[in-house]
Amino acid sequence: MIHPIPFLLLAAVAVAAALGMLLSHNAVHSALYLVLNFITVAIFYLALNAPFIAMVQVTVYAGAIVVLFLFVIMLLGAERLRSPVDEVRGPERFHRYTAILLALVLVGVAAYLLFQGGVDMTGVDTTAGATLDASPQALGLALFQSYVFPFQVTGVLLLAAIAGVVIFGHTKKRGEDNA
Amino acid sequence: MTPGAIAIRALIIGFIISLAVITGFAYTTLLERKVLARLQHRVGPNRAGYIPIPWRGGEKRLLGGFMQPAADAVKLFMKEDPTPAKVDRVTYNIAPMLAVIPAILILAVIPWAPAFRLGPWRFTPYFAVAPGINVGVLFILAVTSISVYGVILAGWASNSKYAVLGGIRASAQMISYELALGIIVLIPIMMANSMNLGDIVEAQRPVWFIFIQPLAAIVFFIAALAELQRAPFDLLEAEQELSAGFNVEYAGMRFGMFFMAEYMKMISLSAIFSTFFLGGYGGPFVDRLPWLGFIYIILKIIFCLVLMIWIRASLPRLRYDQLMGFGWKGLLPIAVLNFIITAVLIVMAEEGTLAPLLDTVRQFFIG
Amino acid sequence: MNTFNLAPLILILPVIGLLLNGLFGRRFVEANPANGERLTGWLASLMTIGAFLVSLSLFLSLLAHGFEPIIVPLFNWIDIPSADFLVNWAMQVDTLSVTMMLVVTGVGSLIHIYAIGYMHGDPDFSRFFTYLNLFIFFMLILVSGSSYLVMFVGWEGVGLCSYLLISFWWARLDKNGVPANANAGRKAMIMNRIGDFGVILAMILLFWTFGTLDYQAVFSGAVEMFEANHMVAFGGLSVPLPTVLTAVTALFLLGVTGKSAQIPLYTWLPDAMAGPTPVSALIHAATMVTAGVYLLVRSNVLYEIVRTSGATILGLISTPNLVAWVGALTAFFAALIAFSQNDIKKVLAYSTVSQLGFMVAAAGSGAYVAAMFHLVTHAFFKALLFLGSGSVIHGMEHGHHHLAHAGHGATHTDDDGFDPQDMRYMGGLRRRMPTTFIVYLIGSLALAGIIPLAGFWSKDEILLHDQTYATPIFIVLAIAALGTAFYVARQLIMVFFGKPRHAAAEHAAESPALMTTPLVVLAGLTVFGGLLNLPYLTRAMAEANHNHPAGIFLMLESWLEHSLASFELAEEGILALPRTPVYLSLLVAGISTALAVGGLLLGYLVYRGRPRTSSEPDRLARTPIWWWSVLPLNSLYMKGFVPLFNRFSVWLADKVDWAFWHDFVHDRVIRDIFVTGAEFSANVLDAQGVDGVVNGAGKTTQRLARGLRLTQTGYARTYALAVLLGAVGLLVYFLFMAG
Amino acid sequence: MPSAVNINWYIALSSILFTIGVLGVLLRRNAIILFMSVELMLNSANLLFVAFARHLGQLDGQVLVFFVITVAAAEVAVGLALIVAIFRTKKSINIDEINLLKG
Repeated sequence: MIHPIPFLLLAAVAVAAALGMLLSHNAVHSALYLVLNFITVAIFYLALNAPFIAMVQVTVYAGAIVVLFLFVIMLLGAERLRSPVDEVRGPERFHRYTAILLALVLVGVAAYLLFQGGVDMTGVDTTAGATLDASPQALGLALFQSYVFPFQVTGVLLLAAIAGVVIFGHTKKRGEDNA
Repeated sequence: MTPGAIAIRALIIGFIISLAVITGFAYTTLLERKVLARLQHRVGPNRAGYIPIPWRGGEKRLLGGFMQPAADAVKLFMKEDPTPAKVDRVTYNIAPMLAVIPAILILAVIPWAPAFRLGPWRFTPYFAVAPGINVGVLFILAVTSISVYGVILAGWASNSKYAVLGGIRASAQMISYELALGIIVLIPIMMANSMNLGDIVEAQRPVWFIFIQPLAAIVFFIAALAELQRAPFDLLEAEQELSAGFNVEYAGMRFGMFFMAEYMKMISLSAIFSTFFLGGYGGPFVDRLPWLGFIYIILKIIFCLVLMIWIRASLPRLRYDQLMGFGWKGLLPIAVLNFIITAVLIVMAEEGTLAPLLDTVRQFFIG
Repeated sequence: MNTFNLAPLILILPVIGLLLNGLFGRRFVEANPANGERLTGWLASLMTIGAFLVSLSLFLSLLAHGFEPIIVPLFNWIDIPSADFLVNWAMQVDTLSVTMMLVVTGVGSLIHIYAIGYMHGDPDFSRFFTYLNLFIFFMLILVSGSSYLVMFVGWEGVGLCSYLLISFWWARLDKNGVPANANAGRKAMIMNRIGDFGVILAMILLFWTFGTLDYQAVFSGAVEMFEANHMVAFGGLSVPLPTVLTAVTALFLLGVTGKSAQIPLYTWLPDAMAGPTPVSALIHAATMVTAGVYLLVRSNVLYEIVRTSGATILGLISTPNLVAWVGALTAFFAALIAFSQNDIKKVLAYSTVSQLGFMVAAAGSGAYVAAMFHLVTHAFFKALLFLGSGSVIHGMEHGHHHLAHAGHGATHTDDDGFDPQDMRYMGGLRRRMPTTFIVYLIGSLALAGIIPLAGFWSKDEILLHDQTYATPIFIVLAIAALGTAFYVARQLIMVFFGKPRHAAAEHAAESPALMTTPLVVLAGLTVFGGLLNLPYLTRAMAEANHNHPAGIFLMLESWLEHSLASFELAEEGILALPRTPVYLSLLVAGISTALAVGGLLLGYLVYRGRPRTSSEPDRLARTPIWWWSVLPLNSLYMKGFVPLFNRFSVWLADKVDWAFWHDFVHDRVIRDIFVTGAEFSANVLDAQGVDGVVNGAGKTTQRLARGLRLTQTGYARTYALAVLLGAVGLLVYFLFMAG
Repeated sequence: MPSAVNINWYIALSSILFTIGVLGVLLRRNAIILFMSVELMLNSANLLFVAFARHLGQLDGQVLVFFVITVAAAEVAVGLALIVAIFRTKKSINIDEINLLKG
């Protein structure tokens, strides 16, 4: 799949970027860390023999979704809403500690499973993936043959999203007109 | 080839192309100034660097101004480069780089010439992402989609109202026109039945796609102009409204890098346009003399560049709402319709239903 | 590759439209009337257009795959293993169903677009389009189902939509304070139930006999049993198959008379004109009422088996012939009733009944392709006529509003008893509404059967077939065709020619482009529709081609014969399908053209310039004096036959049709029983029984909710935390405890 | 150190990224950053999908990622529109101030 050293380097970048997003005081910086994370993951996809997904990841996530985030942040001027280390009040403290505790449990479970031996790899031909035809053609055929119904449903979903966004934008404008 | 060899080859080719494009960028600025000047009945830069013709007493000069880019570069490097107060320092500094990098990256997948042999070495004069599986077109889309970051971050980080407005305008414009661009790109892909740019060029061997799909080519060219933010879509540089838009707070070489990004993107998009619609490196005798491909594609790029400059000299700037309206209500529907019709016709032709249908129609009217 | 997998989309698209419009349409329209109307209207239209495009792709796929029928299974609908009863919900994509799909969605799309203009400003705009999409959905289920049971779902569904749309303006009262629209809807519903009863019985018989309701299984089983002279056992009774099928086909005929408005169940259709005009065009002219014809054509194998076996009802008449006679008599009587109508839409309604009679007669006499051909062309020109009449009404209403607002005299207020649909108030509209006039003229001439418009070719094919099949039926149909031309001429003259007889007609205005564009498209289809099944020009040509389709000749036949199993079975000699060569017979074409032209001419002579005023009695009731001097024969006709005939047709219309059948049988007998039952269930069962339980449940829920409310903090984070807690808990449970 | 990483390494990386996303949702108060964290969680799931596609030699994992990306795009569009709408009325996108659901 990939040599451990580049893997660990990339993984370190990915985790650092994720943490940067989590801890950044400035929402724009959070967004930039998120882009870094996405691009690292895209490189993982390339290494995992998924070039199409890698390119889609960059185009959609980095090129569209995060730009949208930045757009909204700049529109609202919301980059410095409140830092994460503000004063902590009663119920919030409970929330925070519970959350961190549960997160630790989650990582702990994963670590436990991996030390138990991880995924059972007997009988799985791990070389098949390297020669798997993941070209856009193959992916397209899979999409339009086995997954044609989900594909249509996704189209409907996107249509619904467009309608929803238009309605949100629209009602506001009319409200302003009335005012 | 081993991965190491691929990496080394990529590095060498990348280095050569980057150098070539940086030089090309410099002379594109000169080309623009010269052509614009001619179109406006001026002479243009003719002082810096010339070859005097001695027997005319040094009055007549050859190649006047060919050192002008160097002079510009020196000027930009020598200028003071102040950083305004209260900018977001890190972002402010990386924004110009984020603008330049995608412009160069696009060129990574352009096929410059057919594969050829030179002595013992075999050259494939372009670098494919993920060797073996070609997603060259997707790579172009991915890179153009992240090229908006330089602009949007420069605008935001400058901590200036003009810059933010320019940045937001620029990003809205780029995102809008990228959609039409992305859809139009599908047409050459469908016609060539491949996402490999080499295959797309080869598919244009009998006839260039611009002749089969003139509408698509026009839409692509317009969307590319908007993506480049060149006239008549250069709103973010509308001096009257925004002074200079997102880069108003930049000076010196950091400003120069935005400048560079724009011209490099001109070259890259011209290269893409040539590849998709003008037959790429194709031309007479390319089969026998592969290196001719370089010349052909460069000629085509220069043709596109001159066209862009000409348009800049001829057309007035659009208003912002006209610009967005044109993108969403004009180009995008045309692109989608063109795409759907092309797809239907291709499928019908492959199914063999097109010919009988045309036959039936013909029988119906002619008998 | 083919697009058969897209077939479910044809049902999904209208559902999307109907859900969106049904759930949000009202809000859109209320929020912003102009844009909301455009949004809901175009949403519904686009879904129908989408369904049309899918039908088109199915059409192309069939073309590319040698017309072979395909069954697209969707899911198992009813599965009772113990009774060995399995109904698949599957779609039958064959040439017949695709023809219907194209007509339904194609004409439907045009009418949707038209309705955006027509329904403009109606407070229930979105409800209307929700119903329209619901109708398209059910109609497509009807035509696409691969078994009788699935078809029956659509059959009932379109009945429901018909009811909803006829009584669309249910709150409107007529002059006597009677909710006429609601009553009309109820009548349609109840009449159709009688026919549906027949269909249900027929299906039970079919299932008893064959153990399945799938078309293909039923038809192949029927042919096998017929060849083997199989006896069907009903308890101890053993009955030959043709007898069973006689019962089945007769019961189907009952359903057809209900759905396709044939004698004796036709009376609901004229009343159905209470609905909005696009509904009349879509449901009560072009699509739903042809469902009966579709059922006949779909069941062609069953009818042909009965015909071949010679089985009859009580030794009197075999069911196919009964069908033919019912159709022919309906065509005849409805044409006569149309003479005495003054409401522009009622004329068209009786005309529809009459034309449906033609189709049913054609199907009964074995000319299935001709029936379908007439179905298609009729869909074109009758939709055109209805939409055109809608445009006329719209124009008249516009003129009337114009008057009321301009204050032209105090008499022209909204409550002066003016009826925009009454032809006596019209006249001279050809100048005020030129586009409408031209397309209406095209539609009318097609209806009258003037060469080379679509109606001529399809009607001629039916007449040609019946001329050789059964001369009496041919004669009845020919007279009906004469009557058709006559009332067409009467209507044209009363509406478009002469002088305006009411101030509203003087100020009528042309309808908006949104309404006239579909009209023009339909007019184009009406002009060129005949090319669909162009007959051979001479008998020699037909025989040279062995009466088989070739080239541009008989395209519809070459298309449909892949769905009509009896064609193949007839060639194998198993069934005796009466087939006549299809060519342009000079005799029949001459007769029909002569009848059409004669009818038009007669109408012109009788109604030229009449009536002069809106209160002048109908011309047929009077005897002009100058006829004596010009043509004694005509005066004989006017003196002798016309009054008699007029009285007969008025009697038919007033007494038999209206007083006895409409008022007494339906309004008294059937409705009263229904109303009593409904009142019992509403006042006793619902108010006392069901409500008690429901209210109790509601109170309990309220009490519980008051307690549980306290757990809601309102912080998104609390909820997210709860989700995470649950997720981690489940993970730990499954990993460590459940293993 | 093994010569190549196997699927378990990806599971570890993916769960770490996922946990960071979860923490982002639970700890941050800026609604936009909340959304970013959700994207991060989706992304970690995607990574695992692709890794398993490679591991099992089947394309289905990549197809699913394609769907996830599409749905994520729709979700972000609607979510951000919601945030903008809320900001216009409440002048804040602090999710702690959005508690109209309180019982």
